Amino acid sequence: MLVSIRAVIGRDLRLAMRRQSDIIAALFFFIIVVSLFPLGVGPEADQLRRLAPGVLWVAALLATMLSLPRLFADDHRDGTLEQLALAPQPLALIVFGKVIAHWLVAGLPLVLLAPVLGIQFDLANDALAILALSLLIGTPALSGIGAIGAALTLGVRGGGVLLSLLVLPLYIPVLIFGAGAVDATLSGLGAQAHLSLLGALTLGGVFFAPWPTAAALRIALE
Amino acid sequence: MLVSIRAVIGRDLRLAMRRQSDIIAALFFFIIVVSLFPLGVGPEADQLRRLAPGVLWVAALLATMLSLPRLFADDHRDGTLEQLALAPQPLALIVFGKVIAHWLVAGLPLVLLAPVLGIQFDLANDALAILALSLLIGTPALSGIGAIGAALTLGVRGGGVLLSLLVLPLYIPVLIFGAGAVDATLSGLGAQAHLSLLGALTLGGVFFAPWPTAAALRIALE
Amino acid sequence: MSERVINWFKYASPQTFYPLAGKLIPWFWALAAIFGLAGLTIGFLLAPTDEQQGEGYRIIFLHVPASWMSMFIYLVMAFWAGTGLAFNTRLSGMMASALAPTGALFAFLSLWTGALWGKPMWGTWWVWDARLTSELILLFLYIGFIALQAAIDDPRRADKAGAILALVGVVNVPIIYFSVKWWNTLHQGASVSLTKAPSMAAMMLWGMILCALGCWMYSIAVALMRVRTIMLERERHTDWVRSVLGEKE
Amino acid sequence: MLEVSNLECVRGERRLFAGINFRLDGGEMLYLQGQNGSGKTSLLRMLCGLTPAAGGEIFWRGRPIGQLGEEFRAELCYLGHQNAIKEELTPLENIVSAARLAQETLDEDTAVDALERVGLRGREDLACRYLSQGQKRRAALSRLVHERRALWVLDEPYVALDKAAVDLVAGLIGAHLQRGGLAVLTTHQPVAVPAAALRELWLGNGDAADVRDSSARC
Amino acid sequence: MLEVSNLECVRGERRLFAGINFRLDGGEMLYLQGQNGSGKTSLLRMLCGLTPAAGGEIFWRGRPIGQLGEEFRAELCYLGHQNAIKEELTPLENIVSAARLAQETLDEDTAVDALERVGLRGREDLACRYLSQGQKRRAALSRLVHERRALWVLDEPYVALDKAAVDLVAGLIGAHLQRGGLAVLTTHQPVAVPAAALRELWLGNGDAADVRDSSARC
Amino acid sequence: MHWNNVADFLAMGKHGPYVWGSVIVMALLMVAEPVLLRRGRKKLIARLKRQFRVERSETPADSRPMIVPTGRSNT
Ligand code: HEM
Ligand SMILES: Nc1ncnc2c1ncn2[C@@H]1O[C@H](COP(=O)(O)OP(=O)(O)OP(=O)(O)O)[C@@H](O)[C@H]1O
Ligand SMILES: Nc1ncnc2c1ncn2[C@@H]1O[C@H](COP(=O)(O)OP(=O)(O)OP(=O)(O)O)[C@@H](O)[C@H]1O
Ligand SMILES: [Mg+2]
Ligand SMILES: [Mg+2]
Repeated sequence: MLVSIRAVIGRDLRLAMRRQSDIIAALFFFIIVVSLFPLGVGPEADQLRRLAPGVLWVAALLATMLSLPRLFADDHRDGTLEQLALAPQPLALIVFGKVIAHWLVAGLPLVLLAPVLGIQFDLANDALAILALSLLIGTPALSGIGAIGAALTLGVRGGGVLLSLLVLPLYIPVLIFGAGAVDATLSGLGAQAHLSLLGALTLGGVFFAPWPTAAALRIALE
Repeated sequence: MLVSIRAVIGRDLRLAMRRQSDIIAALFFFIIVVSLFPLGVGPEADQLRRLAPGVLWVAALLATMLSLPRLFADDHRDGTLEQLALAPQPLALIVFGKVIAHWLVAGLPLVLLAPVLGIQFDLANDALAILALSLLIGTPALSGIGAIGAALTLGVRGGGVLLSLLVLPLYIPVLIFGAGAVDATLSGLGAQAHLSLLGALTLGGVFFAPWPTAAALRIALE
Repeated sequence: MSERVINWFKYASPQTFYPLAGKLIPWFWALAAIFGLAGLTIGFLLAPTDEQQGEGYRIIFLHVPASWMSMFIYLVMAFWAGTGLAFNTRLSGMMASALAPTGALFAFLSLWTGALWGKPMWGTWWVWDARLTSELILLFLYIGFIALQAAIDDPRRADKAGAILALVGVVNVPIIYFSVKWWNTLHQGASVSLTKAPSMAAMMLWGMILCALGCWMYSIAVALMRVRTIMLERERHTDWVRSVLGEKE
Repeated sequence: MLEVSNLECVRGERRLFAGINFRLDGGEMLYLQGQNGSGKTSLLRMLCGLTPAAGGEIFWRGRPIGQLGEEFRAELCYLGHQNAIKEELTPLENIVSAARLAQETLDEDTAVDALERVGLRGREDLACRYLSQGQKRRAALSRLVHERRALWVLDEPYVALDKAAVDLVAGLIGAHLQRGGLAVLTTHQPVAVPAAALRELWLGNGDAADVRDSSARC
Repeated sequence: MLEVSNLECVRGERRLFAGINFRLDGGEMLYLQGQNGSGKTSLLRMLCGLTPAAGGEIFWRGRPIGQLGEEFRAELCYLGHQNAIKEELTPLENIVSAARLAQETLDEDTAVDALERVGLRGREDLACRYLSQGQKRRAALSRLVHERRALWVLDEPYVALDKAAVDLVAGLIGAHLQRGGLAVLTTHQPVAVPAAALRELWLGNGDAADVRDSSARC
Repeated sequence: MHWNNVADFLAMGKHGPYVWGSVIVMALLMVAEPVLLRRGRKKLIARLKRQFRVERSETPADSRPMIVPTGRSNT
């Protein structure tokens, strides 16, 4: 079981490496959104600091969402998805591997980069730490929930928009608790509560999501 | 000549209609980005009003940029681009048609929607008008400049990121003059100067861009 | 499949359900009108003023039924979707699709009346409070369900894909319901519960319950109307649709 | 081992076929024929369990494939119209990772050998994007060289291949049948599979009323 | 009319062919043969002016195609491995808009007629996504029914087609040749084109160092 | 009866716009839904009848695939 999850992760990571775009795309988009804002809004430190958690989390959310349509689309187009569906192990396991690979490629870089970008917004050290931590805990949920949406809209007319429509409502709690955690730190309250809720969302998202995703994929292949 | 431009525009619009996603995607993305911000940042009217021009223009820019990779990619993949390159009229003309279609699909809806979203940010009427006007003048430049980037990165490894890298620096002037125009209105100064600069960028972008784009496409097809 | 199961599924076949639904619809309309009028009479004409909230509280007679229905319809929709996925019955998917727009309507009304109530009571149209947010998510789920089904041409595939979404979204309903308990928020807690004695005046309670019954009957009537249309559309190749439409000539 | 009873296929509002019955045992090959759009691909996908049948049942070793699930898939090798080749990866990486996903062990030497057999020597480390159409198909088919699963379902395997490659693939199928394997195959090119116990199945064209039931041997 | 002198093709670090010479006149067809990866597609794309040649020249009516540009393209019809069919559009929309882009006038009736000729009757209004592999290819080839440009360059047109469709396409090519047109064609399936003045060109396999530029007539 | 006069009833103790805003929107939508449904149903029935009429003028083609077991051969 572990072996086949490893095989999926390995393959997806290698593909991402080969294409490179996937890794950098999310990251680059994140940087762009975050850096364009001070440009459009003006550079007052106080205002920027208050904006920071919101802007960073919204940017992370968008960056993850944008990479979702390709999660299964490439495999669908070139016939690999059929092969995966016909593999002897449960499809949900393979999906689990793909979710993890997606997070490693699209989520983890954001976590690592966020503190650096946070400095631009003049955030204090503890807020930076909580920012990174909240992203670390929260982004896997984005990948997990997103996988369901990506599978449901696979090969469907108007897939991209529909995907956002399906996925965004489910992302809102993550956004609220994530940005809330940083906000709470900024205003001197503890971020504990927000973070544990975020953790619950992630556990639910990552471990529950592969099943409906696998079912949706089978439907898409019919 | 007009006939063949019309044919290109017609075909691209019909495709967009069929997929629908393309039209709504940019629009929906625009709405999402703009509405998520109050969610992440907090709903103080004064702060929101100051943020508005920046947020709206950044969102418009991102929305346009996101639809760029598909400007030629679909045609490339299924062999239509070869047919276009082999058509008897100059490729630049066809590109011109595609740029216009792209703007009609990805740019115009933003112009129409922006004032409505601006109301959420509690903008005054004159600022709303200038916002829409600046978008109307500025977004064609985004499509034109974007086409060059899309053609240069066609079929290239890591195309998406590369595209943003190439295109963004060229977009920043548009962003600065566009958001600047609205800012100027908000602070009581005239937006005239900003708008005419924006107009110059657009004229340059739309009429000059098809030539390098066509050349880049021929290279991509080799 | 055993005899008994087939019998059980008899009314699950569109061609027997279609005329049955047709006969039931007027009755549900009548009940909806009776309950609705009674509830509104009590709520708007007879019930006394609330001490804290003044007359504004009367929105409760619209807000609470709408909110309840939005959640309840989602559960029923998910139930049908789930049975459709499990047993592959034709009717289930149609029922789920028929319920969604009505559910979306009530979710929207819940938000609308809630917002209109919030302005005088809390001083704001909207806060990002757990209950309000989760109710908004419910509306998005309905819209997503409708949009997803509309985007897929093949009705069987559309049913299945929709069912998965509906089932995934079910987690949201308990969150809406218990959010006031789990997080302390601006929104009011439950005042009607099965275990405790009701904490509001009997008159108000009755008004609310009658209005809710009215909405319930309305939902059934509308859903039946819609499911009949969907049946005609989807089963247009079968003989029974031809004969149904032929007779009407 | 593979048995199909009363299979029916409906696409959109069109009934492609109905009442399909056949039985295939070890060493036998089913050659599925029919015009474009007659439902060959659809039938193959049903056999794999990818598409649910509108009616009828499919049995593998006497049990319905729906019940068997993973057990059945572990004995199945499907190759569709699409190559299932990643353009970014090299042929070598492609077949190694495909094998790993199918829970087989394929060491690098065997893989290189398979690629050499299908004539991709010297191209092992060239990204598949640069390969010619036929070379891509060869890369996809190189899976068959060391494939030992019992049931092969191949959808037009010969497309885009040159004569030499077609013979090679036919030889691979023949060897598989002689090992006691089963194969289901569609193709519009008449190709002789060596030493095959052949069964043919004609699908009529769903459109036309003129269903021809002629059958030819090849 | 079409003349090629000393053509050379280099891909990556591999020289696929060199020293290719031939001349094709009205009513003649060039049948390009060679193993997978021998450079057939590359040669065809050079003939169209899509890929620049590493060496040598291509003349159309006595003038280099690079100089002619649009004039040459106005007489050229190219059909590649890819179908150039939009999955979202129906076959009808596809060929009408393709014709419009090629600056031809194709009214709806003619288009419907062309689709009927290639056996897509009843599928005119079904999105191409739902078509079978062969039906997609047929939709792409329906362009040829009313095509009157002089030079047809077809890259494996018969792929995925059934017997009837192959014959139909061969017939279309034959008629084109009889009208005095030219055709350049690759295929791995031996198909007889009726009444064709045939010339054959063999490309050696690029792997081997021995680039053969033998040419034969049949 | 709780109210003294119609004006009071309409004013709803300063909360008139909010209360009536809710009532009106809710009533409108709940009337609109069945009306739209009826209209949609009529359109559908008209369309289907048109289709049936067209179809009756054509004869449906029946297709039956043939299975030809060819036995063993050694080609
Ligand atoms: C947009 C804003 C609002 C939304 C989305 C909303 C949503 C809901 C929902 C989903 C319920 C049903 C859950 C349950 O029965 O426990 C509910 C019930 C209720 N809401 Fe709201 N609400 C909003 C605003 C308000 C406001 C402003 C008030 C009053 C100040 C209010 C008072 C109530 C009351 C009293 C109940 C009934 C609780 C019970 O008796 O069980 N709501 N609301
Ligand atoms: N939604 C739909 N509505 C109507 N017809 C459909 C729909 N989807 C698929 N079809 C038809 O179903 C058939 C699918 O055929 P399939 O792909 O199985 O053919 P095939 O025998 O493999 O053909 P080929 O030889 O071209 O590969 C096609 O005729 C196609 O037109
Ligand atoms: N960058 C590269 N490096 C090395 N070889 C390359 C490179 N790009 C292409 N090739 C080789 O060039 C050849 C291209 O062949 P082409 O597509 O013209 O073949 P073809 O004759 O059309 O074959 P098929 O019959 O398979 O369609 C292939 O052999 C391919 O491996
Ligand atoms: Mg097929
Ligand atoms: Mg080729």
